[in-house]
Amino acid sequence: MALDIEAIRADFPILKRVLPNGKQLVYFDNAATSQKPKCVIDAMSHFYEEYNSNAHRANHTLADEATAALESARARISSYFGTGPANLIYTSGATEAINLVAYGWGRYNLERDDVIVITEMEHHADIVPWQELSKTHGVEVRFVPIDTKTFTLDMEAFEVALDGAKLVCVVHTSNVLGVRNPIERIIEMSHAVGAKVLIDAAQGAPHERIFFDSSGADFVAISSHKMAGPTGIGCLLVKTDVMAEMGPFMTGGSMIRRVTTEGTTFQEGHAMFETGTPRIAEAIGWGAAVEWLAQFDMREVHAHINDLASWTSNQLLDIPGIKIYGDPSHKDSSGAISFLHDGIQSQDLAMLLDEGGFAVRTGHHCAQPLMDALGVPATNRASFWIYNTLDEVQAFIEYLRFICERFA
Amino acid sequence: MALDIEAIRADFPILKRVLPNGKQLVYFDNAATSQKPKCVIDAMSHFYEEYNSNAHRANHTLADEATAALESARARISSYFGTGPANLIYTSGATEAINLVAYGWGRYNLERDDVIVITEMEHHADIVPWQELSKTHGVEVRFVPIDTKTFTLDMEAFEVALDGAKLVCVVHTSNVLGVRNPIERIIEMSHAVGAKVLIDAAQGAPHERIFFDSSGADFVAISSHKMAGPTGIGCLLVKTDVMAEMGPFMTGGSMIRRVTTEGTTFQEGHAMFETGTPRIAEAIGWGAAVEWLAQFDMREVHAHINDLASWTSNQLLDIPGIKIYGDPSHKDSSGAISFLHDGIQSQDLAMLLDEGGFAVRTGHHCAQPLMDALGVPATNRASFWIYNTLDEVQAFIEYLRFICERFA
Amino acid sequence: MAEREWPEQLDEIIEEFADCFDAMERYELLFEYAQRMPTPLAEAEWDDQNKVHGCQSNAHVVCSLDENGRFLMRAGADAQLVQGLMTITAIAVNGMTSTEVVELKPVYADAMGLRNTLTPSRANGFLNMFEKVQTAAQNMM
Amino acid sequence: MAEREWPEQLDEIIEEFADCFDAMERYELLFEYAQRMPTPLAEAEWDDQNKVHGCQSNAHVVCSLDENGRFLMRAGADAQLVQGLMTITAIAVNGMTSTEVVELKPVYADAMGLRNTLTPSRANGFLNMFEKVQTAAQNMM
Ligand SMILES: Cc1ncc(COP(=O)(O)O)c(C=O)c1O
Ligand SMILES: Cc1ncc(COP(=O)(O)O)c(C=O)c1O
Repeated sequence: MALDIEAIRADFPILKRVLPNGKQLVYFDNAATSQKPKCVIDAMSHFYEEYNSNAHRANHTLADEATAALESARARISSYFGTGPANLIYTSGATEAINLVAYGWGRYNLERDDVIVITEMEHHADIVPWQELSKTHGVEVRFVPIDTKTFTLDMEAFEVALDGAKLVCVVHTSNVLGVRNPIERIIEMSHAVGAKVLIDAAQGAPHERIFFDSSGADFVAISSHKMAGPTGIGCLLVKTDVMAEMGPFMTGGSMIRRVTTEGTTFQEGHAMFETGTPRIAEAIGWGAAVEWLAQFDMREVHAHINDLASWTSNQLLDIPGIKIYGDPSHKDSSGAISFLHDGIQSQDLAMLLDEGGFAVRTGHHCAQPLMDALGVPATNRASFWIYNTLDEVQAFIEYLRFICERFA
Repeated sequence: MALDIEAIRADFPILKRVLPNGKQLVYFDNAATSQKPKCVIDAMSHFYEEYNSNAHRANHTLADEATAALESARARISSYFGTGPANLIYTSGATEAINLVAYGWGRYNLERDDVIVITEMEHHADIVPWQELSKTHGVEVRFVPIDTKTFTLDMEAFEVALDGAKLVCVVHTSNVLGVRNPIERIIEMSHAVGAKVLIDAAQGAPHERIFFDSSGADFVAISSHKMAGPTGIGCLLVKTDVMAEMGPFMTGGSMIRRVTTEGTTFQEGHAMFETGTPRIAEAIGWGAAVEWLAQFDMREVHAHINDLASWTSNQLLDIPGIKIYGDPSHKDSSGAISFLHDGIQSQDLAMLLDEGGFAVRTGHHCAQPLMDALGVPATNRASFWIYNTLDEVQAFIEYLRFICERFA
Repeated sequence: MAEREWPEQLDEIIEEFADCFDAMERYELLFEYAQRMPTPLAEAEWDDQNKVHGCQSNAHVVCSLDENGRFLMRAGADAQLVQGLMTITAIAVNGMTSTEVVELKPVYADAMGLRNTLTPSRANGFLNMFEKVQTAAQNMM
Repeated sequence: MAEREWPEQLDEIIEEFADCFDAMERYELLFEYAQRMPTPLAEAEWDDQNKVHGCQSNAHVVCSLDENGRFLMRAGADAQLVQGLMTITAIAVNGMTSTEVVELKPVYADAMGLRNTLTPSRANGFLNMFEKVQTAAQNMM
């Protein structure tokens, strides 16, 4: 494998962290948020220390430098996602991106009884905005079930649900199961019935290159903080012709062409959806993150993570009492491993793992309908990223065996 | 004066900046955004380098530390603004805060023909959301004019406009004129007719302490980046009983109590309005900014800025061809000085000032209705903050005299 | 002589915890105590009103006075950690007067060496539970 | 011998700018050129279509071919900086063939020492204006 994991680890200051109890941090909560390389942290400090200024309408040097950095970040990020700067709308994250589709496209293009198809596997961010739209605009929300044996989307049920659909919203990769959905087929099938497609790539983007233009998707929602970038920023990618169908969502400065007491005309394109002072430092940080990521072949990154997840899940299945929800060793899996022990309650297990220095997430993972489908209230979830190592997962399994023997 | 400006300046790395043309930066664009002290920049780097993690549902040490930092920032910020943590809703800035009032309160509480009173002095952020609400919900938007001789709000016209008002939205301090509006009287008069009051304190908060609870305002909108904090965060302060009248705006994770395929129940209080991964680093940075600010008596800060603005505006009036819009030497003024030279176009003047190292803003300042009232398309604006000095304004006046003689 | 900071019946328990070799042993002991709740609250009785807020796991507490006017705390949680802490709290407060409960301080958790092993939010969960018990006692005074 | 990078009539102007003592003197000269636009575009003719985008100030350009098929650029701006740059550009392109305009490079601004004094966004405004002229020429070929 070409990835030099030790060199990669050296880029992340936090990976050297020793916890208050003296244990070395082992960070397996990557599906919640990734860690940040030094270059990302420094890019933001550098902005604040050298050229912080409000951007746009630049008529002094600092404002000009800030604007240039902001725009070059947009160019870099959009190009990383295989599209142009005009197709990228900055948001505070994937959640706001999906809300932007609901308010900025749904409100203007959907009518009573129009059908939105979503799945049982969605994150709450891709469920609640549609339920709200059904309250305010009378649209119908259909949930496609998952097959609880294979932990994959029931594609037959999906086909049935598509009947009459105007919008299909599907998670690229499940944050709970690690399942990577067949989004290529989903986009094709949805377009065949004339439905627009929104892909929630909050988990997908950190694990594979998203090539927006060639994907054919109408909307893609992404968060920076899960892919080495800072909190507080994300984006919605939108096809050019679909963007033309959208109307204003949040309004105020910048997104306007002319404001009078009589009324207001708006900017066109992505500018219509970005109002207020831009998230300047955040955009610069995310741009640096994307530049950092671009040095790697994401297929190699995926293979590395997949190796860790396969090894770990095989070992987990060997520990009596442990059940895995999903198929983390599947070649497309993101490597998120949701599991439960039948004798140690999930919060207790989380605490015991934390005592060993292992950061795993525990709870419903903002996916209660999926939890309901799985018949559990919560899972423990270990999720890996580019900087995790075989040593770490070995130590994890060893420690977990010890815990299970001692506490179950 | 008790403020040690040189010591204060030492906290801001950017103030040492030398521009590409060799000139020392003189930053007079504070109304657009303030600079950040080192402790704010470091607080965010420290978060990313030591304990970055997604917050809430904390079941490992890092998540717990991040959550504690996030919540302590909320406590610190809300207490700085004279209210409790439950009355603060984080937003991406003042613009989103005002949109939150429109979507989260207006949509649920206003009906066709209900009256919203705003002023000609508002920033676009406090105009366009109301014009949008008038399109979607048929409310009437009334603009209170300014007196173009005194550059203050026409309070008689305000009283007339109040008739039948349900909501009054007024800027605390104008970003163009520097005028500090009589918000105490405005709140009293509005409440007397049963109207709720939103104060846009984006410019007010950096210049005086906002004591939300005792102010009586129903909503106050604030941006972090104008008061020593980072970009990407701000807040809406809301009275407890008014918050109870609000309904969901953006939806997704965290703000829910229970999500099922049948429907969703929401959290109560501020939690209902905060969805998605929090702006963790930003909140921590803003918390540090507020802690930094809290060491000063804002009345002294105001006096310092007011001194600079009074001196500068008096000198400006002495330069032939220069006209000032507003009364920057008024004791309540924020010190923003909007001016124009009748022989040097504003963009040209901006460029020439930039050549001298002076960062001033030039344009319509997102206040086109005010520009229309003033009868100009744009102004040059110099705005000061805590770290500006008499030396700087003296150099500014000297340079400006030179420019005017040479280019007018 | 300093005043007692916790009821006598906790002395032995606290010693037991203090004697633990490490955090792991303490957790083990706590899990054992979780099995010995003297006054359990069955899951069927769990509702929103008796829920302890600010806990990751489900924790529920119902307080009352017995026929002799003595405090009685019944409690249940799905996590052993919480259940263990509630067991020890129940051992402490059951049989007290309401006034004694109100005057009790949650320092026994520190003495057990637990506050150091608990992350702030878990410590906080414990304090929320403790506060719920004290508020109930306050209302019974 | 290198090919000419700009039309002859700019030689003298470029020298004049290059001889300037400092940025201030260059701006002064540019402001003077702003007064000498050979082919002005009156404000009454400014509209959205002839607007140069990406400029802070209002800048407008209309291009055509004269009776001899020679390129003619008329331009107007409210800022002297922009007007000055447009004047020099007009001096360069007026009278050229469309092909010559398309082949022209905006390097004369560098030779004048202006690109160094212009911030990126002002340089960008200049390039947008230049591009608008070239696109017009392209369409006339
Ligand atoms: C008076 C006023 N209101 C609102 C805003 C909008 O603030 P932000 O861009 O931080 O959302 C500004 C900032 O320019 C302002 O000056
Ligand atoms: C699949 C999925 N969608 C959406 C989100 C929401 O992302 P954010 O919280 O960054 O808005 C998440 C993050 O947890 C996620 O995993």
